[in-house]
Amino acid sequence: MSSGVTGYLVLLGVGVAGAVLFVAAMASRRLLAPSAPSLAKLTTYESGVDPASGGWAQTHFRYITYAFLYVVFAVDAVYLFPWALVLRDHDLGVASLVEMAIFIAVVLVGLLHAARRGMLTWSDSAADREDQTSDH
Amino acid sequence: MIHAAPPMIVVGLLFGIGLYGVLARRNAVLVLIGVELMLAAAGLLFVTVGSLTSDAMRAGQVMTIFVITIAAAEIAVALGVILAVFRARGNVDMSQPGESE
Amino acid sequence: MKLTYDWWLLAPVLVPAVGAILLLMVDAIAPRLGRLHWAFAAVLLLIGAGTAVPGALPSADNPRQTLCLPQNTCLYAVDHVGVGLQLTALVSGAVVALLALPIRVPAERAAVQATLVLAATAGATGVVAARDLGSWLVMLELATLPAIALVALRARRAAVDGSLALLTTSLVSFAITVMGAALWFAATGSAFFSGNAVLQASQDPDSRRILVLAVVFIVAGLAFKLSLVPFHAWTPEAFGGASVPIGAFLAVTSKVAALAALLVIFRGVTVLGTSALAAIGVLSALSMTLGNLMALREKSTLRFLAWSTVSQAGWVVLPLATVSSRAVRSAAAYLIVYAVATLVAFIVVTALAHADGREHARRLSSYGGLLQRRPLLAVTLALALLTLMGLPPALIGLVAKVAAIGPVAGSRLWVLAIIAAINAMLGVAVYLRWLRILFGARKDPEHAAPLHPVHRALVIVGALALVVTSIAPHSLLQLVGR
Amino acid sequence: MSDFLEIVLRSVCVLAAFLVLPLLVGQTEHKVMAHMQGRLGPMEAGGFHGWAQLVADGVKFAQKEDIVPLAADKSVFRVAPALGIVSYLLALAVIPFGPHFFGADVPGSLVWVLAVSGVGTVGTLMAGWSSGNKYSLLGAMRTAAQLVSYELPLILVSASFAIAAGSLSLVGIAHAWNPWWLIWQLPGALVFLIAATAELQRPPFDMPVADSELVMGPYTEYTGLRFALFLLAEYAGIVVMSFLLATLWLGGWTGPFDHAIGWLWVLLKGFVFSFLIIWIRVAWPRLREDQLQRVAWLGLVPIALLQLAITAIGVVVTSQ
Amino acid sequence: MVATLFVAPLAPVVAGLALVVGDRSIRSVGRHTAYIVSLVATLAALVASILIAIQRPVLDRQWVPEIGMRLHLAVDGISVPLLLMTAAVGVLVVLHARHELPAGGTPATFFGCLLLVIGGGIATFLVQDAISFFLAFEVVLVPMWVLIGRFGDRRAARERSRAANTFVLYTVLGSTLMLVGILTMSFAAGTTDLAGIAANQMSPGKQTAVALILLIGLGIKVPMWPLHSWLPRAHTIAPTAGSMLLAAVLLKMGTYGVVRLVVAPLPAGVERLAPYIGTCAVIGIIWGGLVCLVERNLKRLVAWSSVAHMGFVMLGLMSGTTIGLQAALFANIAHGAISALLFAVVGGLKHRWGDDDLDVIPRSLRDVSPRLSLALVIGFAASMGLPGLAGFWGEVLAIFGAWTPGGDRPIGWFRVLTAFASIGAVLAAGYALRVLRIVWQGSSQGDAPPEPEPATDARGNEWLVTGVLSAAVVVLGVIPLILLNTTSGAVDQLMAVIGR
Repeated sequence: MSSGVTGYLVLLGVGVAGAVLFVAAMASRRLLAPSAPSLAKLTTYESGVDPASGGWAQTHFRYITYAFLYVVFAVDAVYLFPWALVLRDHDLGVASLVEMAIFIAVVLVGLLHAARRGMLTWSDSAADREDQTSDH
Repeated sequence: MIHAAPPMIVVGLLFGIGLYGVLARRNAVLVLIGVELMLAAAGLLFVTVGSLTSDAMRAGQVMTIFVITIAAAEIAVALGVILAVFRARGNVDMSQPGESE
Repeated sequence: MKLTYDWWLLAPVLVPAVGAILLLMVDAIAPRLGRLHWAFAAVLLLIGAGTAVPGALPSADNPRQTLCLPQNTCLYAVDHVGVGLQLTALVSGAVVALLALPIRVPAERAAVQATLVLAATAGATGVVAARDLGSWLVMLELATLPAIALVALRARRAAVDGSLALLTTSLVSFAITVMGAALWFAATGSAFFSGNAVLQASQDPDSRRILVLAVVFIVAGLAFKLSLVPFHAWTPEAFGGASVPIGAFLAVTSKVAALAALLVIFRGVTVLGTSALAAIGVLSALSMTLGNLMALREKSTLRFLAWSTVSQAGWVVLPLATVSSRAVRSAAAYLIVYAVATLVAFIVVTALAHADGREHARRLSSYGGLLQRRPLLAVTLALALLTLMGLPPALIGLVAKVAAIGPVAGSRLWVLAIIAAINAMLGVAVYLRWLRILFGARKDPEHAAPLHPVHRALVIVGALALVVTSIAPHSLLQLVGR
Repeated sequence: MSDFLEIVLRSVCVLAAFLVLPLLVGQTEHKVMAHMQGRLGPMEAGGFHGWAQLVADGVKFAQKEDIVPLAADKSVFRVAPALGIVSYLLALAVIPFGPHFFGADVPGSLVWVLAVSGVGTVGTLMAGWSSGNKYSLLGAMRTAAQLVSYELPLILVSASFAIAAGSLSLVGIAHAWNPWWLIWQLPGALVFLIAATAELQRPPFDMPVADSELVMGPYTEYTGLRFALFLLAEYAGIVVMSFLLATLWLGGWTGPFDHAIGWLWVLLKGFVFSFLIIWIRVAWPRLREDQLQRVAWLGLVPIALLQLAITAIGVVVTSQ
Repeated sequence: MVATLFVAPLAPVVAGLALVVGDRSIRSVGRHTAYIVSLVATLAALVASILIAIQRPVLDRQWVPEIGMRLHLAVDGISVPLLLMTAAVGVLVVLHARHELPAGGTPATFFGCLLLVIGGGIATFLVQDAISFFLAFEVVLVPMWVLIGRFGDRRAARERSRAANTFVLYTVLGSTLMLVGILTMSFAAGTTDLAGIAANQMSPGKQTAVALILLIGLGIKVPMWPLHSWLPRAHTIAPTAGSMLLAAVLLKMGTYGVVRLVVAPLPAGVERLAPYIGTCAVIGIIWGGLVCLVERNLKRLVAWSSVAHMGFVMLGLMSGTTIGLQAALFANIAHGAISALLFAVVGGLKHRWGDDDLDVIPRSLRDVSPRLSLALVIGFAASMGLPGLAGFWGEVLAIFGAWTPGGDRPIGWFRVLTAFASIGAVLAAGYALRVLRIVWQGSSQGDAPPEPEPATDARGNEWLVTGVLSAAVVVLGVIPLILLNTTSGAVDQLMAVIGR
């Protein structure tokens, strides 16, 4: 278990095992489960009424701003993990702390601004508000 | 240590696929995905070279993180623009020329 | 691993960057300030320019470096050319902010736009001084992404189209650039643009091949941003769609960033010899020619300016087809002159658009008889166009052309030189079109308001700038050192 | 050869653990909920307090007909369940039950766990999208929103633990643990617990599968064994998250006689958290979607960042 | 007396700018004021030029170091005559413009543009720095463009703008090519000073390349066949004053440029290209002559004749002999005077009869307006190269010089060329006589009686202008030595440099 690669190989093996599990389960189902498809069964379930207009109906997607925020923040989290390792270093510790503080602060300003501008309130009005630009 | 060849091959594949996506697809989102693939290729190349060369500053790895970050920023802007385009046009097809005021 | 810090040297980058954050905070605290933010932005940018001035003095040592590592490789270095570019970027950013000041926009948008302008300008000033791959890439992108958002933020249909074009091209270009950077790193094994690493790499044939590939990638990627043919497609779309001040921003500040990025690479690869740079010559020739030809048949002002930008970009990179420190200076000099002239042209267009309505300012034909209607605007615009033509009385433009052709003629690239000469003629033809209209038959808009004071002031300043620089070209050109 | 054998053995052991532990949790949930609500819960199956209830359920599921709706995106629909289980299986593989007692040792196993456990949610997303059903689509959308909102605090506090330990591997973190963490990292632990619950779409954060309005959300169209696999994945998720928290906050195997019974401690601590997650489900009503986002962005994220600051400062102060 | 160096070019330029700009922005300037201002400016320039010619002051200092541009003003035997002629013609042009002011814009703009052109011309002949030479070269473009485009023939609006644009585009192309050449040479020589460039000798191959580029560039300006096509168009459309300037100043810039930038610094290149350029020159001579034989439009006829004359000049320059060079310089000046005169007269006629077609000129011009007809006779006689008039010496000496070309130029070919050139001279006689006959005895078909005109004959300024120019033509013809002596010294120097 010394070489660094074996760990990953084990993970590979585990993955395979998972796949095997899934396949085995499906096989067992194929053996045990009956199969008598009928149109009634195969139609989309909408609480009993007949399905209206295909399944991928245009639903207004309110979460886009959250998606943005996530992209911004989660990627900034990328820096936290390397930071974890250098923080104890004597000549980098304090400096890196300050830098990270600045970094997080900047991101927070962004969050603050977004919150202040109502991006986090549960409405899409912020997204497509009527704009009265004088046009040029 | 891991041998250099396999990652390089992956780099080539990723970049090629990404480039293909950029050139072949007209849907902005798919182009974006293609771009991300190219960026991933670049990042992988960085980290591979970084792990091969003994650099005191770990430049390769750091660069990879930078690339990831910038890519994320790009996605944020790109999604915003694409959303706006979709609102304005109802599709995100780039092949149709925009009427320019 | 300790870094040295020279805050004064970093100020041109830090002031706008910190300013952007401040603006956001101010807006979050006092959300109703609206257009006042533009004023803040302009002031901040001018302050930044002020901090850059000391480096422009001939006495300042060259280059000035900071963020130096123990084994004195520095991450941040500005020479005279760099200072010149930084000043151009900052001042142009400030002008854009002032241009946008009188334009009515929703309160929350003004703040965001101002922030974006600040951020992009910070990126432009930063990429000038970046001396390692990391900061180079980050700064380059910092200069680019906000521009896309700025175009998109107008939220008109055309703006959105333009921003989509701009977005996709710049994303692709960035991906290519990053790949180039990665190859560069693979070839040189160092993240610095230091000449000696490149030198070592260029010894070994394999890594040399990789290096050339890297340079090609990077040049291609930057060609997108410089809107050189055949990577120019986004330019007319974006210009036509964006609001006029943002158009100015794209035409000037972004170009400064792109050229600065190119110059940073260029310094490194001079050891590779002209083989890698032949590409630049080709791009330059193509851009000049196509840009002029398209501009000859363009009816919309903004798109006209876009095509002119394309052809001028060709002129800017023309000297870089040759390997010499002179080439760098010439390119920078031409860029600065182009920046001033284009900025003035945009000022006039913006002022007109604000007074007579965008629709009116957008048609070239509607500039008819501007000389009678608004002599000030007409004369200023004429000066700007003459500068872009490179004809007296706009001496500065002429000098710029001389500077641009100089290295090419010096290293006897006859073909390129002659193409440039032909394009000088085409360019004159292009701008004469507009000039003739100015003096031509009068054409009034349906409703005409007086110029906004800020715009009037800017126009006057711009005219003065052109006149002064034409009388004493030295005053402007010494920015790039000698 | 011996390497290969070792790899196979470890994989099998992990698989076994993966099949056993979730069932235990599930059974516990049945009984605990029942008793909390003044019921008995399953009593028949297997005789003693219905211990074999879930096994019976499994068998039953296996016998049910498997329906793939006509409207569905068939291939995606079929594969979706696999993602959940595989991801949590991979996550479980690196959780240490002792200094040398774990499935696979990889450097930076914490990052690994965070990475793969996120994939499980994608499985749900695929399920909802591919079903071609409005409920499922809505559920998938909510899943996505929930993922993006709660992944963040989870990562942040995990980072905080990593910083506190100065290591990215779970083993290293467990080694670096000391009792002060109980207070020092308390906010982080709470954030982690809540975020994890939300990640798993457990009540009160089960807006995506809100059965009263969305029937079963992404799983509406699923029947039989595929549905069972989703359930399995959910409980496996509980297990992974609980044991992860146990390792991060309670120092995993550390405890009296840990050289002998370290694994027992891990199990114990893990099940404590599992119990908590179950308890939360019983105790709180479901949150509305907007409340969900509010909690995440205006509650958890700031707390997590605060925790980060505390941790970092603490580390710097102590290490100087 | 360095001040004169500034006064000569700046007086017209500043005054011109003041007129153009001030007219719009401050208050509209009346016709009379504009006239007085320009007259004063041009007179000042003339006086300054004369002083310069006498005292030969020198000024040399840094200007724009970025592109190595120096402010080096001085004159020598080659530039003095041109300088004087430009200044003098400037005065005459202003006088003439007073008499005949074309419509199309405010008088201030017209005079302003005239002054700018004159100033640019004077500057061109003053500067001793290659790049500032190019710069002065460009100064005249925009004002000339305005002169042709706005004040040109009122009858043909479209033709006007076409002529103006053709002029500008051709010239810009030419001057940019010239710039390329200049930069190449100055890069090789490390200095932009004309003398320095001339001192530095490049390898013959490079010399040929640079010389080719320069000759093409300058050939457009001269104009040299086949790059001449802009000239007739521009001349036909341009107002009289504009035509005079065009012929007397702008074309001279071209030939002067050839002397300074090609003949002096690139002897080897010139030697290699001489046969071809000479051929082009001779073709130009013949071509111009033939066209003149059939051309009925007087202005265009004069324009074509100047194409022919410039052919002689180029031939002389290419001969590479002292005589030829002298001849070229002489012919240069002579052509300046002659064509200025002709344009003045023809412009006058056109002004009177609204058209300059030979047919509309009524029977026997001499009866209608003896003075004009006299001037016309002198002009055409000179341009046909009648001995005793200015045209003669230039052509004869040019042919003479080309008969025994210097260096190792192919003698045989040059003799052929000279033969054809003399045929061209004969052609010139032909068309000149044709015109004169018509003027003398009226047009062949136009038998309409002369309608009474209030002021048909030249009076006042017009008479003054034509008189002075005719006198100049005669004087140059009778005692050519005054000119030849001034140039000889400089030419000998030049030949000495080339000879080595």
